[in-house]
Amino acid sequence: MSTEKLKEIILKVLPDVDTVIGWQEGFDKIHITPFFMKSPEDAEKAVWNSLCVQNLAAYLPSLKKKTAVIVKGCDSRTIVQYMQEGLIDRSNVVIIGIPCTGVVSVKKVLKAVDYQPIEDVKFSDEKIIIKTSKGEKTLAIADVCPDKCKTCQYPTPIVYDHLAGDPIESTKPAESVYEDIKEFEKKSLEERRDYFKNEFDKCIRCYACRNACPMCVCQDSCIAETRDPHWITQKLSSEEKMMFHMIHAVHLAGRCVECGECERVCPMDIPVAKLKKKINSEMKELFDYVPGVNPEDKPPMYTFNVEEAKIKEHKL
Amino acid sequence: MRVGVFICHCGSNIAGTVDVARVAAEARKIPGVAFATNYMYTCSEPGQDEIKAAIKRENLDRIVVAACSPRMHENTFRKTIQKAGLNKYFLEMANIREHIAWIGNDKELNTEKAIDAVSMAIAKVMQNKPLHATSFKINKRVLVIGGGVAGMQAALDCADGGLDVVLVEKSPAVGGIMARLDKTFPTIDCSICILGPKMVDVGQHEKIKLFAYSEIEEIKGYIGNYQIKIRKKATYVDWEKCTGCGLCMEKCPSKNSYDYFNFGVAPTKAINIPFPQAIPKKAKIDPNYCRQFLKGKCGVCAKICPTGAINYEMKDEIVTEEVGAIVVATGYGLLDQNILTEYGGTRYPDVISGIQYERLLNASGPTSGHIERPSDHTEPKTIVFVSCAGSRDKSIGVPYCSGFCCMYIAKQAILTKDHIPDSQSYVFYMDIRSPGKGYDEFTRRAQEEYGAQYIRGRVSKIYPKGKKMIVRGADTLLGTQVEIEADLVVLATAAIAAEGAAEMAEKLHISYDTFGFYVESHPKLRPVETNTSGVFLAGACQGPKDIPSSVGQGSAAAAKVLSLFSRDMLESDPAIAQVNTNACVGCLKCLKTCPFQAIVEDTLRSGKKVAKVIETVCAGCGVCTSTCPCGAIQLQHFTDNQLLSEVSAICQM
Amino acid sequence: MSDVGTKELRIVGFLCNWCSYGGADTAGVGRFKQPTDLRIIRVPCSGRVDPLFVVRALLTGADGVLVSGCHPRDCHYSEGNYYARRRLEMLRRLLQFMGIDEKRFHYTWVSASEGQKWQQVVTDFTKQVHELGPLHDKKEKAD
Amino acid sequence: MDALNLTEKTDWTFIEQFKKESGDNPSLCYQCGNCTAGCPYTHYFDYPVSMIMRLLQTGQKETILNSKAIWLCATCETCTTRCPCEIDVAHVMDVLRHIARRENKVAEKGVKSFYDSFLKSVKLFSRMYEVGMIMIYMLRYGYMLSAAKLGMDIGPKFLTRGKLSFFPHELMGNAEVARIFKKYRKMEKERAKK
Amino acid sequence: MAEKKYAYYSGCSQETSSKEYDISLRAVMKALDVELVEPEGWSCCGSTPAHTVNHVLAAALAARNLALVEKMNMPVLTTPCPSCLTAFKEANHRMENDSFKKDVNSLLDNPYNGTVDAKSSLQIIYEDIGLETIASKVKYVFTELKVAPYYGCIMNRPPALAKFDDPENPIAMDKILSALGLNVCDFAFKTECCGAGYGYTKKDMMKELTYKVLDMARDAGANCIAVACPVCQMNLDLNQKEINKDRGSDFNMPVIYFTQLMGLAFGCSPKELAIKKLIVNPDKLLKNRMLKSETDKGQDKEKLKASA
Repeated sequence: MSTEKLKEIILKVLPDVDTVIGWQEGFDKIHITPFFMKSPEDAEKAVWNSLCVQNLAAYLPSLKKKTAVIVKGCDSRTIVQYMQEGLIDRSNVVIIGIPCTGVVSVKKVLKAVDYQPIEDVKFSDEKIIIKTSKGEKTLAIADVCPDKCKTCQYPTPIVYDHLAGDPIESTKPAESVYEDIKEFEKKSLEERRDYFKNEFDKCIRCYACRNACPMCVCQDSCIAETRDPHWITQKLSSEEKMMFHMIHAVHLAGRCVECGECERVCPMDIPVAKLKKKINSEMKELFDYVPGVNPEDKPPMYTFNVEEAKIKEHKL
Repeated sequence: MRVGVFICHCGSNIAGTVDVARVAAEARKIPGVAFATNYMYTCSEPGQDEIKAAIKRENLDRIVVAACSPRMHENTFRKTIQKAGLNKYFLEMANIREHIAWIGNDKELNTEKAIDAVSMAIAKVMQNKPLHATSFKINKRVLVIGGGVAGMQAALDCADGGLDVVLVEKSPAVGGIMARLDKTFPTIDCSICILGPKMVDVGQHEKIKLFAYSEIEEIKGYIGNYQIKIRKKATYVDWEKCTGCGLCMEKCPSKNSYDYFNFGVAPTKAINIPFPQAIPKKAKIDPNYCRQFLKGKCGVCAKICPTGAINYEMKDEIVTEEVGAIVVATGYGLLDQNILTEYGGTRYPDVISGIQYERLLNASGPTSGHIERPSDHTEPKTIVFVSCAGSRDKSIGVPYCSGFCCMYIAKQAILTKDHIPDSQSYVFYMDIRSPGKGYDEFTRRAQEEYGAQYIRGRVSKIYPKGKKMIVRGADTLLGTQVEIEADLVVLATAAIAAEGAAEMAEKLHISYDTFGFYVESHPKLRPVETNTSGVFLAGACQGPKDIPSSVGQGSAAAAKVLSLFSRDMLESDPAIAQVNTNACVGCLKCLKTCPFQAIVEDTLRSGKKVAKVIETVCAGCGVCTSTCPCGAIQLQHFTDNQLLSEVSAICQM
Repeated sequence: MSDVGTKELRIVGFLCNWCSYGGADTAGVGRFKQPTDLRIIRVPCSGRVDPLFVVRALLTGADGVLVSGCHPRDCHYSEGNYYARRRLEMLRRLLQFMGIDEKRFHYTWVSASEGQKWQQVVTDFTKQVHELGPLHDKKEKAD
Repeated sequence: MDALNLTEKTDWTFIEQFKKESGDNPSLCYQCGNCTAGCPYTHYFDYPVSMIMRLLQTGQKETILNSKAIWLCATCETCTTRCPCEIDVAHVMDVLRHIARRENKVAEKGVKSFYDSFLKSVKLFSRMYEVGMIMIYMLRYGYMLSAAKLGMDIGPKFLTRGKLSFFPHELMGNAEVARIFKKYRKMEKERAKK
Repeated sequence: MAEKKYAYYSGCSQETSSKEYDISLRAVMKALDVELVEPEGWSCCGSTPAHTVNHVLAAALAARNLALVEKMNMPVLTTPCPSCLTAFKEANHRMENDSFKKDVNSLLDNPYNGTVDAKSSLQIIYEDIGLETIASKVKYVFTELKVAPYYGCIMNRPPALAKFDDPENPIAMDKILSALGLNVCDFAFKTECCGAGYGYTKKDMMKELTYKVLDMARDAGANCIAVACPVCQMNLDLNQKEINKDRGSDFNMPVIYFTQLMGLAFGCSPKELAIKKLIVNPDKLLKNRMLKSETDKGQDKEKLKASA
């Protein structure tokens, strides 16, 4: 899955589309940014490595013209979910898939090098070598990857028109996906309540998590900011912060594709995705549903069964 | 904003356990409240006048009435404030009677609770917006589903009232169960003789368009404007050409077709006219038995038909009709005897169901009215009737009483004696249910004049011994087990919901109970209405019924339709969903969850894709509002802000 | 009611207009005595109940929330309660995860004729919430 | 005969005791008589099954506990299978026997002795051992003659076919089985104290 | 290695008075390649006498055996005897209640967790092995036999507990016997009680009921009865002479275990199936047997004739 192969595909696709969305180098070696390619010259600058963290699929619903997008396995679930919800016209999208063995959490890398300015970044099999003024540091990618990569079930995109590389199978057991949720549930009610209170209290309501979320379709109409309806006030209290995160979680019920963008962009390091992951684990349990996996599925909150096999009436 | 608050004493109903004066005093303290008072009977005429006067005097623009349940008097007070010049949606009611005064004795706690209830109503009314109904035209045609006696009655009454009627009947002829009965209780008059003229009327009435052997495929629309798709099932006979001469039936070589009309008492031909009085009197081929269909060769009927009506290539046809109201008269079904394994199920030919016996008694039935045992065609001398064969039996899911069996068993016992004077009938019963005019006297006659032996107890087992059927039951009055050596056993099988009742209810959007019977709008005061406006019920589809009740309901449903159609325009309820196109992002999740398909995709002039509500279809459930992530679609009168204001009125930390 | 004891707690009920609100009316007409903690908000259908109303109530002062609609198959709008069932079941599990005891939230089905069942639901749920005590430290919030 | 004064003679405590112990609700019975109609033993009963149900509904404790019917029920389950009200009638009869035993009211001593002998044999030999059981039964019931006749009826036919062994199977008693009976007695005693 | 394997509980009667049931069942299972494993040290299930005394005691006597099977890590226990079956099913059912379970386990040395399903051997043969397999094993067809299939009262009752076949008109044995190529009569008294429970204590009562069953079987045109319950077998087989004496009837109707009939059809020798242990001698009826292949041919011939 070399960058060369990717460029080849981009060049092949370009004449058919308005834009190809990929990645390019950012302001320093460790920051890669999204890249909207229009010409063969642009294509030359395209980059693919473990620092290509952004979920580029998130741009699709807002684009009208035919677009090609480069996606990792995890990002492809966003597209599948868009298809389920009818948010994109599949015939208007060209998907370039990239098999991926895991990306790097920039936050974790920066922490590992004590937030020193990065001078250079190199990769050598499954390792990342960071050069700062204090010298070189070699980190195993597995040690600095985001949590989602540790239990990744879809290293190869679920949907694609072109694949830059050979498909790879997941090596992670499927049961591992929600292990952290199960682990967390071992805490007492009080511990959990305190945990979320403390975490959400850190929130500065910058809405970065929402803005980065590919499934937050409301954009400027988000009810966290409207007066009609007026769901939450501007008061900076624990309750209002909690309310905001509950809105985000409930609106994503049965839709969160676990791309992790919300947590990646959170400036306060709040585990924003935890509630959504919990809901996902319940969607699996209740409806045997996993978001963003099968384009034919119906999101469970928008449908029902007259007899629900797994929902039992609760006794008082 | 100037809110007026009226606290009702309801005599001592409320004032007895709520300090109404204090509630009014507390209400006065709430910002926005300009006037608050308490009154003895707010719903009385002087009470309403008081509200109207206060609106004028105090210049009030919103009203809260704290009284009984809004389900009781919301409409009353809406009209009151409307008369005083306010939009009727500027009214809120606080239910301080049913939900407070009547369910607790602690006056202190009740008063606190009432203050909260009033605060919530005040908070909400301040969020209320004026709403205006729009009116639309009614299509004054009516669809009647089911051509049994109830459906025919409804159809004839509507047609005589000048309405165009579309009557859809599933089977090849109208008449339903009643057309199969021999005589009717308690007058012993011939069933088909009294029903026949009605059937003819239905067939000939210029206002009635009859679709026999047809089913409802799809129902779309709303009160005043329904679009109905009707599936005309293939009969393989062109009914335009068929004269009902019956030649085909005579010559048809497939003699072993199942006879639906006679409940399988005897076989019929693969091409048949169900019974001599059938309306329409047309032939129909049963492809499950027809040699042409099974073996690809025969064609006797096609050759013999003098008008060339036979068409083996015929396909189902879908036609569309537009109507403004629907009468559902789909009738009932009978329990499958096979479930009753202790009675042999259908193992023993001489254990038959009541309706089958009815066909044996009937002069136009397969035995020309001679009672004979299905097994050997001999005349039975000892006949045992078993009531509650499945009815009142929780263990098979029929806990209810089928209602009419006691009566028809008495009738059959009487008729049996008439047919076979030296016969003896036995009737096993648990209770005799005969609460109609002349009904109980009738069951007495069966015993007193016709000598039927009534045995109080259930039958436990029926089995053959030699040529006899042994019926083993209990006589609980004697306190013993009894056995009867019978020649024929007749089971009064339970009345159950018609086949496909649930699917039909889904198409109609009406509710049905766990047994599949349709649920009326109110068990006492709205017996033929459903919760879907424009859809009415008649007959046994609502629950087991005898003929007079079914006819009564048919007429009642017709009266409802005629009264509905006495207007030219209908007003739509403005408490429906409304889209804020500025906020709508066009994700169309609301479209997916709307139970009424009342939401469609729309494109604004700007090219923006948004959701759009079809006002006349929206029923106002609000599922869309709780689906929409951006609050762009709001159910009027129950908007997010209105409900949130109620929440905040009581949840303040 | 005496068996509940202690001070009243705040319980918010969302009742559908056609079944459960009617059921509560029926209970009233039958004079079926109930604890007084419950405050009822009338909604057209349980399908109208956005789970976020429940969240909002629990976050801003309610100690318990009750949602009641028509029995499955009996929804006045045919399907509203089916959506409610999925949403509210999801919410119930989420609340427990967040550290809000799932017993503080109950959703159920009561028809307009089930006055006695309504009495039972209110009595039992109020008792259940009282067993858990107040959700919020009211004193702290008073400042 | 005087009228049965139901105000005085309805034993409500008995009804409640029965309900609690059995978990069955006699009020479910609407007296259709199906149990009586199906019961193979009705002709031997002093009260047909449906009557037992009715006596139970009206709290006629003495009549029920002194009845032969509750002992002659063989638990063939016909009544339970056919009851339209889903009452486990055979279970009702079982629980009535339990109560009758406790209250020392046994109208059919022979039947009870047979059951006791059977269990005694199980306690001793851990499996039902027919010769042993019959011997215990004969001793207990005291009808040496009829029992000997019984033995004579069956004995020859069985012995010639190797169907009766005079010695119990190789597993001569099992301590755990005996302990079950011992612990059960203790449990019963403690219950009685309460 | 056998294809299927079950824990097997023969029951006390099968050790003595009904040995032939056990013997023939084992022979048939062997022929069907099913392994039966007996739990070591099994004891009486408690049967009817125990539940007339106390339900906890009854469940404990049954559960002791289920616990043995649980320890063997086997999910299903099969028993030929309907009485034992009912005892096990009742114990399982009642022990779904936690406090009842606690009481029962307090009487046991080794607690039982309720994980063993009890099924009759008839059910295993009908459902797990299946008619096709049975038919494929048939070697001989006994043309003289006209069989009334008799299930006894509690094989399928109460339905909520049995969860197998119809309680009023069961058909499992009918179908098995038909699969053996036998002539099966439509018998109305398949599940009527034969009165065996009172064989010792109320003989007259028992004889009356037994007479009815025999009479109905004869009425149905049967010349023998196939049974699945050891107590019924003993009762119907043993008392015919006495009933004849009392009533002047002339019953001489062999009462044969359905497993014996299966064994005979599969080609087992009468000795392997302990046919000799039956009291009413069936030898005369068993004399005429045909190779199945021949009967098939016969049928083919008839078909040919018919088509010609």
